[in-house]
Amino acid sequence: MIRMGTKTSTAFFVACVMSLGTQAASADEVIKLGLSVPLSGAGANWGIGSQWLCEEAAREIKAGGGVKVGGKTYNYQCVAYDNKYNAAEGTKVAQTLLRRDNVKFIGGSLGTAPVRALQSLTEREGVLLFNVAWGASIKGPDYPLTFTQMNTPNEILFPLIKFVKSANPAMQTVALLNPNDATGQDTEKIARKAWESVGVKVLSSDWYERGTTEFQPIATKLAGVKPDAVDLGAAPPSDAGSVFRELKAAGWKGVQVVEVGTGAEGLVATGRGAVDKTYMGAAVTFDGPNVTARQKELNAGVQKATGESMNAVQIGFYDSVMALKAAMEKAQSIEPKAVAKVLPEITFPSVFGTAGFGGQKTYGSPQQILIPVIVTQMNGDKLVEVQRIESEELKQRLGR
Amino acid sequence: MTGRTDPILRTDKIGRRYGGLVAVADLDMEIRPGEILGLIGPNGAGKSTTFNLISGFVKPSQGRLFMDGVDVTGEAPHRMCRRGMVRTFQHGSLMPSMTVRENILIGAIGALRGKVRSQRAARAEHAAHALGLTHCLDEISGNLPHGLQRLVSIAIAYAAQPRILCLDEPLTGLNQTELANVLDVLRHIRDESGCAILLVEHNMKAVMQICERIIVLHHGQMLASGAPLDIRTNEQVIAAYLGKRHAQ
Amino acid sequence: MQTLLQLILTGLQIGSVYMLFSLGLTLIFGVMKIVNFAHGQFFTLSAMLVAVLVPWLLMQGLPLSAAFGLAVLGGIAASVVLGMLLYQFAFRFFQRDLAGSFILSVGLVLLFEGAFLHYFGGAVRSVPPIIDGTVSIFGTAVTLQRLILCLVAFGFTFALYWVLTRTRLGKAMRAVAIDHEAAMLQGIPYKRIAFHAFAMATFLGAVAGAIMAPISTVTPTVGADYLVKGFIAVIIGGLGSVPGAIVGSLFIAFIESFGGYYVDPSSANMAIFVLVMLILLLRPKGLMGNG
Amino acid sequence: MDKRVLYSGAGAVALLCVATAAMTAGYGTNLVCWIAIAVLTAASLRFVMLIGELNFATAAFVGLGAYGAGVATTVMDWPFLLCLLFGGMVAVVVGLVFGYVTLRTKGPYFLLIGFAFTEVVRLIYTKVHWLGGNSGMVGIFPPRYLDAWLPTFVVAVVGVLLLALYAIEKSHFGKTCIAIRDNDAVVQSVGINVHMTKVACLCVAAFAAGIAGGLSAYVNNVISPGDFGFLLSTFALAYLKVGGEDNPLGPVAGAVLLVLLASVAMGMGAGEHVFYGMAIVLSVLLMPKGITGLIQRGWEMRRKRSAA
Repeated sequence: MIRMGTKTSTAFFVACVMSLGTQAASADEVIKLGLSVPLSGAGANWGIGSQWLCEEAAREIKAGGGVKVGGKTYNYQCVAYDNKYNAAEGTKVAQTLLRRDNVKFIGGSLGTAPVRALQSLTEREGVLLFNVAWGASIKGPDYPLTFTQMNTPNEILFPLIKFVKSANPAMQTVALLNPNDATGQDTEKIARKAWESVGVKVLSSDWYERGTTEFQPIATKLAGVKPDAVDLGAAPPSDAGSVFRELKAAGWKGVQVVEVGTGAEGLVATGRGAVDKTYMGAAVTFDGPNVTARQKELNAGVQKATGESMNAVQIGFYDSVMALKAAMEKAQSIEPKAVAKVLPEITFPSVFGTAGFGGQKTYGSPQQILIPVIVTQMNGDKLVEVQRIESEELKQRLGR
Repeated sequence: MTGRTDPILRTDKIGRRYGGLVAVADLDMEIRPGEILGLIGPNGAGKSTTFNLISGFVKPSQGRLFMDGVDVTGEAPHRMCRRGMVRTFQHGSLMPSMTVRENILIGAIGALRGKVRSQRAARAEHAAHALGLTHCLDEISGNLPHGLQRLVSIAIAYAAQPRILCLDEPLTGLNQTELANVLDVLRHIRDESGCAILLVEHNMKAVMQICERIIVLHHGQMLASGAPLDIRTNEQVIAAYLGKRHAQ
Repeated sequence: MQTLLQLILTGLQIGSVYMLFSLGLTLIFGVMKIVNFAHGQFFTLSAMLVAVLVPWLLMQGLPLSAAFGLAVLGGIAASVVLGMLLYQFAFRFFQRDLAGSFILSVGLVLLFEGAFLHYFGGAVRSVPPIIDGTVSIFGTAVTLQRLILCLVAFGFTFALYWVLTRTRLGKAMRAVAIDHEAAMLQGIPYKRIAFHAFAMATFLGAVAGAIMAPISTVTPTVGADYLVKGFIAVIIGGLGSVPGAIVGSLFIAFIESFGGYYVDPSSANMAIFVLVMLILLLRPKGLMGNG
Repeated sequence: MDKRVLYSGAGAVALLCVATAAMTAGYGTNLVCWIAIAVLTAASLRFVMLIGELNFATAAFVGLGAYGAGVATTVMDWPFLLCLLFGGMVAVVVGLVFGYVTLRTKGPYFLLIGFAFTEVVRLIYTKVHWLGGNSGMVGIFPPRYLDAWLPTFVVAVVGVLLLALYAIEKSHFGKTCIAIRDNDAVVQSVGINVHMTKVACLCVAAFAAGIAGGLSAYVNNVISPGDFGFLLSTFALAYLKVGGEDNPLGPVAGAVLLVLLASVAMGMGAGEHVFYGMAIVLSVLLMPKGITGLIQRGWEMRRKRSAA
């Protein structure tokens, strides 16, 4: 009967192999934008929000008459898969997007390991890749089709920390804490440089595992180091909140920084009173005079989808779509290589106003989105924008 | 029978205590080639512990154990077996999910390490034949009636080519015909392989019938040792143990 | 000295929650001999419900204490009901089947994590502080809330102890844990005992979740961290042993608190895993495991 | 009987190789690779079940194989086959030590030691910089000449290993392992060194897992510590349970079904978890013996009917 089993399963196997081998996606007037994002686990909300923003951008473009290339009109369609934040799943997603859905443009991808997995395929198969991976190694002349769709520590940290220092001249020492993952490691390297550059001494730098729920011990340690400032680098807002709460309980007071902190909710939810006066480098405020109605709409939409307000990571997934439209119409082509060539030249309407791509100096090739760095600070449980640092390169290009 | 030749196994003041409780103490016994030896005693007299001690499943807390004059105290069970000491267990001494053939084969594998399949298979075949199990070789041993399962467990041990075959209550729960059959089988095994057989048993009649020598344990100590007749007439033994039964 | 005391207190506070969590695991294993990875879901569910209900009840105009009280009851009740359903329709058929029960529970974990994410969303929720302020014990600051949590946890632990050692049900459970066949021969209704044990275990998990909610972050995946730690605690202590679970939990908590301070949290995490292996090599059945 | 099974098995593998060779490179071929690798991983897990233990260190061994092959390729750039083999050997060596030390424990304890071991190994990757730390290793490519044939190669390797595992299982060594699962005391009492037999069994499984890891590294080109968490073992167990662990074809059936389901469920976001979890729960509830169990029962019924 085992032989019987062999035959049946063989037949079954071959059958599905065939059925899948003969799959082909139709490429009509719709251009698919692939997304590789976490849709489950701790990072789920980032992915869900990103997907919604991508779709929203697509809707907006459709309403605006679509993408006009060579007399034809195209529209975007976002296809998002869960990369579970690791390379293996990231590869599955990559293969599925490129091979099953025949995607030619990756509208955005999140998480260093999965992005690398994706990149190893996109560059070979000539697919244009937008990503929010922070490692500087992800960009460069070797990866001509890779573009970063949000500010990375490279852009954020130096201006942010310069500002924090100028606001708190008394500050002499800092203690760092980062999640033990790629994002954390990338951020920590630059953070050290940034703090040293403004003459603040780094007393200690610690790591914790993502998914940790108990922050008392590390808080005790940080408090024990007695730094003037505590910098939680790439810690997610909710973790950061817990740490600050425990720090307060341990009796520590000082300057609180979350360099790539992306939002107030998580911070307040877990930190409550303890997070007052915390500085963040990747969060955005959507109340206040200079906020456009469109920004309010987008923010409301993300809030509806995720229960949290829109953050800088997610915004990148809106901007990339807008950038694509501009680039395609400029190049009058829907060929990834042609589009990639013009991306550094065009400007486009990002959530933060007009933006472009550059970064030749830092990365050796212009693959970094140019949007303002926004320094925000908690005031009670409200997030307030305290400074907006425009990108010099963009200013020049716009001739301001 | 023989008894002149020097013993295969000898214990020297061997004993085992669990915390305060003394299971076996200062036990001196020996097993000679080809003899059928009975180990009896009331419950808790230390029969099982003795069994575990000489088969290496329990390390002695005192005394020494010799095989062929070599000190083997504290050797692992599988090493003891390789010296010819094979034992069965009181409860479920077989692999229930496997066929009788495979069960016995395991014994042969143990005995003929590094030998070719065919040799092992032959050995298993032989053991099965000796125990009269050839008719049910492909049954799943777990589904066999109790009597047959007993035979299988003996067959496994026999396939391992024992020089001393230790059987832990092989007769319990057998009906008269089965019992008679097992006794014949044991004699046959002994005669054909010349191995000694150590028997722990409650069934006095059977023990008296088959054993050439009997050791009586009581409170972990040797009470008496000798031919069935002497044991039957030994006052201490009667007092300690047999008396009750003889009264019936 | 000050730090030392601080670390010890921290250890006790963390340990108390692990304790509640691992007691449930050890109880289930002791009686049913199954490894229930879905135990974390009861924790998550009650924590989630508390985090959802408290704000809602506040909006209905209830005072905070009442709102919290009701929410806790609701959360625990829901978890226990869920537990009973899972027992009736699933775990009942997998008693004493390690692989079967394990994979079943893993399936349930995936199922519920997905469901929670769908119904509650991935947003981090939190419960407004029930009791604010800190007290100082020998000059080290401890948030009152954690202190109370700690006391509650220890309270339930002792309660369980009392149940297991004094009541008929408890004695029956211990009998079943030692040898269920013998126990059944003694006329102990194994099936019912198993059911009670499972319900009790889910209850403990739910309580842990409910009282953790105000001082921790509440997300659909919060249970996972506690699950791993709880399991290691149980393994260290010896599966099925109640004192073992307690010792194990405190042991881990102290490694976390001291390791986190003297080395760094991520290394402390690693140390825990290494230590559990070492311990099992020295004592293959855990510190207090009997069999 | 065994011989005939082996032959028909070899036939099936050959047939599959042809089928995959005939396929045009695309999503289908990737799917085939993932399925094949999943099958091998599950088979490795099943092999340790012969001695009655649930080996949750499987994920660790897969990881060691992947990193072994990865390092051999990217750092030492050895020839392809050597790298693959090296990965397997790394797993075996570690498995030898791990098994020798831990196989004194049993049941849930061994299961959870394996679990802890997996986590430790994963954390070590994240802290070792020349292994790429958290961001993992990039650029583990198979040689050019294999690019088009990779799926065929993977299927062939997996097929051969499956047959090898089957042969070992049917050998006296395999029988001894099963005997240990049934009643280790008896096995010991007939002069077999139970502990070392268990260790040997684990090493065989570790090799299979290691090769699976190496293959996955070449298929994915990128590996990261996160890939080799305990979830990997969990899924392997799922394949096994759904397929049915009593039958050597269990891993195949389970892996094929669940991987295909997963690729269908992909893009459901959170729904994917629900869908997948549901599949596992239902199949363990409804078919305790797995797919192969069902097929066998059906087959036997049919035979009875035809006999009557």
